[in-house]
Amino acid sequence: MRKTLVAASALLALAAGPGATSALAQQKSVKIGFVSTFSGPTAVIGNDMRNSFDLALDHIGRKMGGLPVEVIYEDDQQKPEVGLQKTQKLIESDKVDFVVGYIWSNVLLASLKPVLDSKIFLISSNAGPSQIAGELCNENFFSTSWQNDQTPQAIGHYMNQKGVKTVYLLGPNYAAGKDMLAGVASTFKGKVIGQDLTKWPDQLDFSAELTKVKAAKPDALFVFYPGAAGVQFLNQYVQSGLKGQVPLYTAFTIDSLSLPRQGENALGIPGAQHWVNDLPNAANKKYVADFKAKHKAYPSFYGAQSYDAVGLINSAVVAAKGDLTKKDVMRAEMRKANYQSVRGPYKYGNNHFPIQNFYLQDVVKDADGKLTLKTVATIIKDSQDEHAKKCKMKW
Amino acid sequence: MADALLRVAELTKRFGGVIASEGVALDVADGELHAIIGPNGAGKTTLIGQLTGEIAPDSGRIYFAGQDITALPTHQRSAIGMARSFQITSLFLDMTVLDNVALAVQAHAGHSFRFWTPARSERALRAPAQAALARVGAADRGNVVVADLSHGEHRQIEIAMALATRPRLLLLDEPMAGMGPEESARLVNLLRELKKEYTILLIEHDMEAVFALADRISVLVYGRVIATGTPAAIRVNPEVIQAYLGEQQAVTGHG
Amino acid sequence: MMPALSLRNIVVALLLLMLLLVPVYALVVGNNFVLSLFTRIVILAIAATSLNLIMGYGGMVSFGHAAYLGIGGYMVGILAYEGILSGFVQWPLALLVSALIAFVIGLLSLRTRGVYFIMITLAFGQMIYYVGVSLNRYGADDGLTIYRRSNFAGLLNLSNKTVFYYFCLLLLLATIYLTWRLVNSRFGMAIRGARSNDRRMHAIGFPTFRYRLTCFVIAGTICGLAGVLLANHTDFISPAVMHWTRSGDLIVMVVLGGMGSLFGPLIGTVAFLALEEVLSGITEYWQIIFGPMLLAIVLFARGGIDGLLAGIRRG
Amino acid sequence: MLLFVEQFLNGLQFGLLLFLLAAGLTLVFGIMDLVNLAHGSLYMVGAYFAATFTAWTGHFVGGVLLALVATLLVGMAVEVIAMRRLYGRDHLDHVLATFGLILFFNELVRLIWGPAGMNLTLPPWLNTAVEILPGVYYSMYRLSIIVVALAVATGLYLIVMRTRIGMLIRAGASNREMISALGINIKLLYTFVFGVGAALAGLAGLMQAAILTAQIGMGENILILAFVVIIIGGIGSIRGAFIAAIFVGLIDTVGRAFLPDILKLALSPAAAATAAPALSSMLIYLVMAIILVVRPAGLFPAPGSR
Repeated sequence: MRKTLVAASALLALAAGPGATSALAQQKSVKIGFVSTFSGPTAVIGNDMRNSFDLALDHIGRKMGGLPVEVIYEDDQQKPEVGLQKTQKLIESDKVDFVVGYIWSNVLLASLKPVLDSKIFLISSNAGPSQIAGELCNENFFSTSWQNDQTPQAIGHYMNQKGVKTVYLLGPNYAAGKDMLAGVASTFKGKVIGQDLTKWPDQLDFSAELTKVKAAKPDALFVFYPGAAGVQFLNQYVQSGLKGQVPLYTAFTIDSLSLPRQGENALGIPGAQHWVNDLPNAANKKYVADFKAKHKAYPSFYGAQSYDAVGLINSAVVAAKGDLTKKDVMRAEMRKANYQSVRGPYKYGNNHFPIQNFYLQDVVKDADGKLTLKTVATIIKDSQDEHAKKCKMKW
Repeated sequence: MADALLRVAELTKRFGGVIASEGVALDVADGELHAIIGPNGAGKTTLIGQLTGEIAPDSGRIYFAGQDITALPTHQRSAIGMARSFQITSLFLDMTVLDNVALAVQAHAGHSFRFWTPARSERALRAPAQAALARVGAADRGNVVVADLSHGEHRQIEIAMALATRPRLLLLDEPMAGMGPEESARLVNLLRELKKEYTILLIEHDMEAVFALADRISVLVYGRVIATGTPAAIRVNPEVIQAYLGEQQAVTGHG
Repeated sequence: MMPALSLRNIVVALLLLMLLLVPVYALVVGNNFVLSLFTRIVILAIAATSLNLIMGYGGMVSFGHAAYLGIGGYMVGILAYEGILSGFVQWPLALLVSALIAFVIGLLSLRTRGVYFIMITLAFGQMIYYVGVSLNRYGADDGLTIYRRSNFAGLLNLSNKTVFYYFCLLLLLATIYLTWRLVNSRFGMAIRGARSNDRRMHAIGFPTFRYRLTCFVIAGTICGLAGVLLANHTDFISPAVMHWTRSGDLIVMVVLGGMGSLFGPLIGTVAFLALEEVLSGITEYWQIIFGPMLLAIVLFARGGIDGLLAGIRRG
Repeated sequence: MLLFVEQFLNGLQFGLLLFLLAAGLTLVFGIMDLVNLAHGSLYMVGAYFAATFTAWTGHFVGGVLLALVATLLVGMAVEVIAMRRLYGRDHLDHVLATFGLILFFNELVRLIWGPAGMNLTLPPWLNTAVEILPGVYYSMYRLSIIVVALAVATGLYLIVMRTRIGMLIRAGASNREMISALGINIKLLYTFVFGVGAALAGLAGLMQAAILTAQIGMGENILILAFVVIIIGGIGSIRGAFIAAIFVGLIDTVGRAFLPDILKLALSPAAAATAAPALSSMLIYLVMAIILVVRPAGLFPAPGSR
């Protein structure tokens, strides 16, 4: 009887987690919760984000405004409700001061309400769904990445520059996929002669769609297939014999994480990005060099955005001189984007999404013969997303 | 002859090329104990399947108390008074004996869309079930889980369940299968008692029992009824003797 | 229900006591997450209990039961999105729709048996999942954030975490009580008979289809209620809760706790989520332990935890 | 027309791949009465083995053969260690136990090969397109999948219909007691059948790996489809699995290829664009539900199966 009681209270204590004991220890450190995907195939992305976040903390000596930094990483398993649950844990149990991370739009959207309800700063270092850029914009939400439409719009511009007249659009059937295709269509001046949305994430065989592309004979093919799907798509694009017939344009399909597995297939395929590993600013050079030295690989844009999140938070904590209750001071500082971003200087729009340049990237071989991404041109300068107009926030 | 309670006319059933029933005709008079015998593979199981509605015949008709029941589903045949015991014991193994029999009572005590009152405390279900158990001599076994019973007891419960549905006709499918001589003898006595109250269609291998109990016997061979008559008539029927030569030396043979 | 002082009854009593005291504990240590976690456990336990009704007592292994979580949740989410916040409208409508869909699925699925039944319920579950994915107006696979919880005209404030928790707990206990009444009633006996030996049920005169269908609808409706609660708890609903792996989780919870046992699903839900929590704390590769554990439970503890506690083997 | 030919081949190729997976599943199901959700894990293991062995030996065919043998051995080991204890148990027990195995295999693969997945690189002679009709080019590799799978299907048919082992297999599917009456070592037969099923799944997995790459969890979604196939075909029936697999493969491909255009005839373009992907995702499940409603035991119920 006694034993079971002990067991029951042990279960309770266990559920309570470490936060139960450290509830009052708050002011002695800056507590950051980091939510990303650390299990399943997309753990590759989460790990890259974590590695970059860690590296950035090392670069500032793991202290912000004199306070030590404590980070709690949580795995969202790429599931919205798990992400939500982990976010709630970070807020209610660990009592963090910042919540950072989020690869997936749907996980971010699910987790948004509890963070903002508790007036904690939420820094998205990847996901940028249109709702949060528009009507759901919030004074405590900041993005260090981009809004979903921006990158494909840049590609639309680029195709105009290349004189493309007809395009076929291909992407997965989920919100970001639809945003991407709509983004391209909004700036592309030629004709969209075909479009397919494929089942996500189940469908990995694109034979039927590629056959349709072949039959439609467009000037160009645009695709958005993030993560492993990008590897699989390129494989099939090449096997179908389309490479050489219909030029491919991409967004978030070729990055430093997928490139080693895409290999030669990716050579010469352009994409748009707000950050490329060879951007020639000092912060970026230090970041890429140290990352390569430590992890023997190039960082990805996911990593770069996470690296920047540390810079952004640090600027806020320093401005508030370590007094984390001064939310207004911290918010005002973050709005200035007053830190050394690895993408170079940028500004924040009224919706707290960056107004930034977009570059054309190409796949080339580096000095060691390793495949890497290279900036070819600036497609568009100081791009701001359309949804900012729908955001009522003014400052 | 009294009115036929069960009448089967020209019943035919084929499985692929195999004929299981061919123009079977059968009359079971009210109050009689009618036995069906036949060598293995004669189509007895198929016939009982059609009588209970588990197998749909290709052609032919089945009448019960004057009503055409050929297309009636199994549970409705039970509702109008046809009860059946299974050759291979088919009970609710994870329930107690009394629960088993009470379910059979419940099936005939109106619909079962009653969601609240505990069924195990309903006298209207338990008392008749207990009575049926007593009838087959298993009154003291009510609280035993069926899976823990012996084979012979299973056969008893089979019959108790059939009785609990308050039938007019009992279809007993080889009730003595797998029983020892002592158990068989007890069952023969029980059937002799039941015979006074119920019309019974008995399908049985045990010839001694059949000839001791039956008012009339039908002989099924290769899906056809080759003869129907009193035990005395069947015993001397040359066709029957012919059909059984391969299997048993003589129909009258003991054992 | 004899309150004998067996190990199993003591554990159940302690579990209930613990559930009653969770908000007190959360208050004392100032940690609301415990409350969130246990609210989730209680809600999932309602869903598991409803699955146990058809699976444990009725022998209908539904591999698409999570669909009703989504249906209940989406009814709340969609109505809230369209500006209808009254719980007096949302809840009955959600239950009604869950019941209707369960009726249609049951009507078609219950014609099949065994693995065919498992697979056809899976197919229907997946169809509903893809309906959720294609609801563009309601966020498609991004899901739908619910900005305001169901409003009960001041009678019940669901936004108060403690109130909401006790409300869910009350509904769980009501569900378990309902299950207890149900499975011991005439209806329950008919359902259990159909699970044990459907052929015999027909032979003794039961038209079992209608009872099994009714049971299927009751379970779907209760799971729809769990969906309503879940949506109000997370302020969010997405197709992900309807994915087939979620239905698999529910099955695991029921079997882990003990099929055909009243408190089994509750025990199973607590154990499932606690195991997940403990094991994932030990190693990132926690499923390499959890997987074989499931296998071991199947091989050596067929009655689940409840069966182990009761010290008897179930069929 | 040319479009149609090519889409037909796409569907055929996908269907045949499903058949390889479904064949093992339906054999194990029909003979041992075992629901094996972990069949998809063997598919995944085959893919990873092939990627590893081809990279290791530097030889595509050699690597593939090694991978097949390795998957066969893994399958037999799984049978001896775990599956053997599940025979005669409830189907629910099977679902649960093999669900546990899926989790185990996924984590094991992640532990061994990492989370990123692996490529299976094709040799140049497979990585091209061939002219199958005047003016119609088709992927050489997809064409070889069709050829290999057809050859395996024929071989399976011959084994099941013409040989002593096949007779045992057919006997097992319809009458479990008969095998033991024949004095055959059932344990050995079961281990063998399970191993062959595993190798077939591995073959499907490694062929798919060259197109889709080897990924953790790659077996789960396609496993559901393979189950759909054996359910539609009737459990235990190789012939049913074959026909149903081609059927499902074609429906899936044709749905993706032509549904948007078909829907445009009835709906506005915007409505068609949203409805088509949703409907084509549901299509297979819809078809399965309809078939089961009409024929509750599938199209070709195997004799003796319930």
